[in-house]
Amino acid sequence: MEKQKKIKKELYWNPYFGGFLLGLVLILVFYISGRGIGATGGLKGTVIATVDAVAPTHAQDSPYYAKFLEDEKSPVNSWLGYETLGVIIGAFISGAVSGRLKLKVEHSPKITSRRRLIFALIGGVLFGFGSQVARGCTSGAALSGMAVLATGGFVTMLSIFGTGYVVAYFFRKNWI
Amino acid sequence: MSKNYKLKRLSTRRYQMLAAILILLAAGLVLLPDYQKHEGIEPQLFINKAMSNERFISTDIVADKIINKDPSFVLVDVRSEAEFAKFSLPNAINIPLDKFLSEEADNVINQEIVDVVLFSNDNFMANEAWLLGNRLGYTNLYLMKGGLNEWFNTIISPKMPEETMPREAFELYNQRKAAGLYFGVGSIEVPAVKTIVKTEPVKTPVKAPVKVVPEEKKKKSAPEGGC
Amino acid sequence: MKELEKTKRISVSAVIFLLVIVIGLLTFKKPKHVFSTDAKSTLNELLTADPILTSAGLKAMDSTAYVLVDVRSAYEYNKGHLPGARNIAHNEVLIEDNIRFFKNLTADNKVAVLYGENPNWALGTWMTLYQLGYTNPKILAIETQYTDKVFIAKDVQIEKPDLDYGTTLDSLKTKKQIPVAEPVKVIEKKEAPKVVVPVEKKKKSAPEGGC
Amino acid sequence: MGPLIPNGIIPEQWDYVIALLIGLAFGYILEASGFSSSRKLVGVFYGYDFAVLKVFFTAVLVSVIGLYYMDYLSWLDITQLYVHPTFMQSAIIGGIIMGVGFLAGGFCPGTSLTAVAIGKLDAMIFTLGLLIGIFIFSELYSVLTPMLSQGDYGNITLDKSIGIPADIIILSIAILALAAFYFSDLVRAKVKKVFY
Repeated sequence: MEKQKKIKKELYWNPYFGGFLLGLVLILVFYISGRGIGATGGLKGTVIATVDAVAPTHAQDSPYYAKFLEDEKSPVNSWLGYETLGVIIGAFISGAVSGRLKLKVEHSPKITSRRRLIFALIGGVLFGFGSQVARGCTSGAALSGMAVLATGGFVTMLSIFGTGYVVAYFFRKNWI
Repeated sequence: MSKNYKLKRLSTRRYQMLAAILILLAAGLVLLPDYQKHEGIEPQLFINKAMSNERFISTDIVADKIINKDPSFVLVDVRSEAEFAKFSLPNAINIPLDKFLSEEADNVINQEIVDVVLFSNDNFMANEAWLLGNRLGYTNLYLMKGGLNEWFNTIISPKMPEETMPREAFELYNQRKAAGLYFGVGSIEVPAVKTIVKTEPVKTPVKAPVKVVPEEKKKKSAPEGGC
Repeated sequence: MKELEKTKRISVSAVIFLLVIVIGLLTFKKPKHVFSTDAKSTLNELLTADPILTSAGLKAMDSTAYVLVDVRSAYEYNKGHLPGARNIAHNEVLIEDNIRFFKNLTADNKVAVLYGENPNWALGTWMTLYQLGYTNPKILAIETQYTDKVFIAKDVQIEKPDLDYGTTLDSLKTKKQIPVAEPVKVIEKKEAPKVVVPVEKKKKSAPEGGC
Repeated sequence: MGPLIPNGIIPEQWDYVIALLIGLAFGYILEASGFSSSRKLVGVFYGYDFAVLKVFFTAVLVSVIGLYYMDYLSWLDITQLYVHPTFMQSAIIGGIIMGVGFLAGGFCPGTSLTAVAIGKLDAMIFTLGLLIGIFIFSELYSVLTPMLSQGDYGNITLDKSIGIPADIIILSIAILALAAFYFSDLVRAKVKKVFY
């Protein structure tokens, strides 16, 4: 009995329940702030702040950084910056509650940790680049966009998942 | 084994119910009778606002604010550009009535930082602009009472009070005289007038007000978002 | 790792979600009066089709083609009003009878000629009516007053500058080259100095609470 | 009435507090739904786990239905909400790049942050990659600008761009999503189980 309880604690939520709550959070954020959620925005702020700290002249010259550095405020000190911080804290709480806090590299038994990490880096670079090209990631463009029926959200979502299914074959060794 | 099977049946039934709820809600949106929505405030509120006297600011107060360089307000001339070029109040900006609801004008009118005082020759055009703005729910619009006609009657060439009038009338008159002096039509000494005429460019009003920077605008519209 | 297969929580929350929406719909009342015309097209109407009707224009109209509407309060109306005018106070426009009245006027293609203390007040009513979708009201360009127990209605010109401001200001400035004895300390001396009024002004005092 | 902060019902100073709380809820839900595991996320492409599909579409449906009901009940003015701008070319190209990145890295930005929070090393590397990707983009910005600004449709919504009323679009999304849920369960039953 004791063991059963422990297993239950470690279980993930029913996906429909998770989706339902996520939908409520989206409604709430639109109702209160009139905008969607995002994840790359906070990271972009971090990049810009770092570039500004390391090479201020370069940051001022580049039209892209200058666009965000116009305000007096630090780019990290933004709505999305705080939201990103919240995401990390929230996930940590959830992980702590369910006992999932553990330093590890998760990978298929068929590949090494090293390979997993290299592919994670490549994937990260691609995803970061792509999210800027599309002006939003899965949460910012696809999820929040679709919640208000934005055409761009649907296009981005279809594009991400369509490509995913096309290239899934080539990456099968990494995952199955 | 059979218990497990039962559980599975139950859970399938539950999912069917949930799917039904979802479809029901989505179909509800389609089936709900449409009703027209409108921008801005409700008719009853609009009627109440159109009745109130709170929109008026007297020419004396406007003159006082201009002289003291009060940063909390901006004068908006809603007359045509030609009329504006001929004469306007110092530091007034020109938003002709036909451009009153345009994008550029929105920066000035639809904000919550400074009061916007509208004026035209009399009150009619400015009132049209005021009513339209209030219809859209803009909160800090005001009218200069009597418009430029009243401005000339009171500030530029105030009427001398009669001797029998109370002391206050004379004080007001003096105040108006002093204000008129500021606006370049002073009266006591010639040299003083000359210098004031030189320094106070009434004829060529500053088109861009120093006080309102559109960038400062507290945007009411949807915020920037995205990832 | 497995996920929870049980559906209790999602069922409960889905039912709550459904209930909230159903209760919301049940308690929802449609707004009774809705502005059917948006601000932009109202502005367009103001600019293109002048809503102003002068009293000369009114005389030229067939007397069956319009109905005079007094938008002042019933109290003011009872003291005096234009002959044949019907009283619909500005704040009573949304009353059912009045809405029906305007609807019928629109159906009969008659013009509701609004007047009040001055055109500014009539404009408020005009705006309300026009935005509610009644496209036929006009504003009569008159000022009404009740002085010495007499109801007076006089024509006004709207948005007409009293003076040519630019030139007036110039002439004022030049005229002041001639030193005028203009005592500032009027109160002390109690003199009655002459004021130089360069142009004879049409007397047009703004009525209290008026424009 | 709503949205509350743009309409000044809640003072703007609260915006950041709200952001933190929303982020907290967002992170908690993502983690609790299992999005901190890359193998669970990628399962949707190999048919052994459809949690992503289910969570994603349930969230979209609940929020879109909720928002439109709130708009109908005048609790919220849907025209005031921020609509993600549509740039057709950049959305498609960016989506393709992200799709490849998703399969290679196994995360998307939001989920990688939740995984970082519970100590997944691969997620940390992925997030580092994200930062590098954004940095590369920023450096190449002036070169990419002409391509990015093509196909600008503005902040357009689907009902306007294809000319079907929003409620019918929502109903069809709901039916499509339910069908997808049903078939995903069928597929999952057929595909070889993967334990992770």
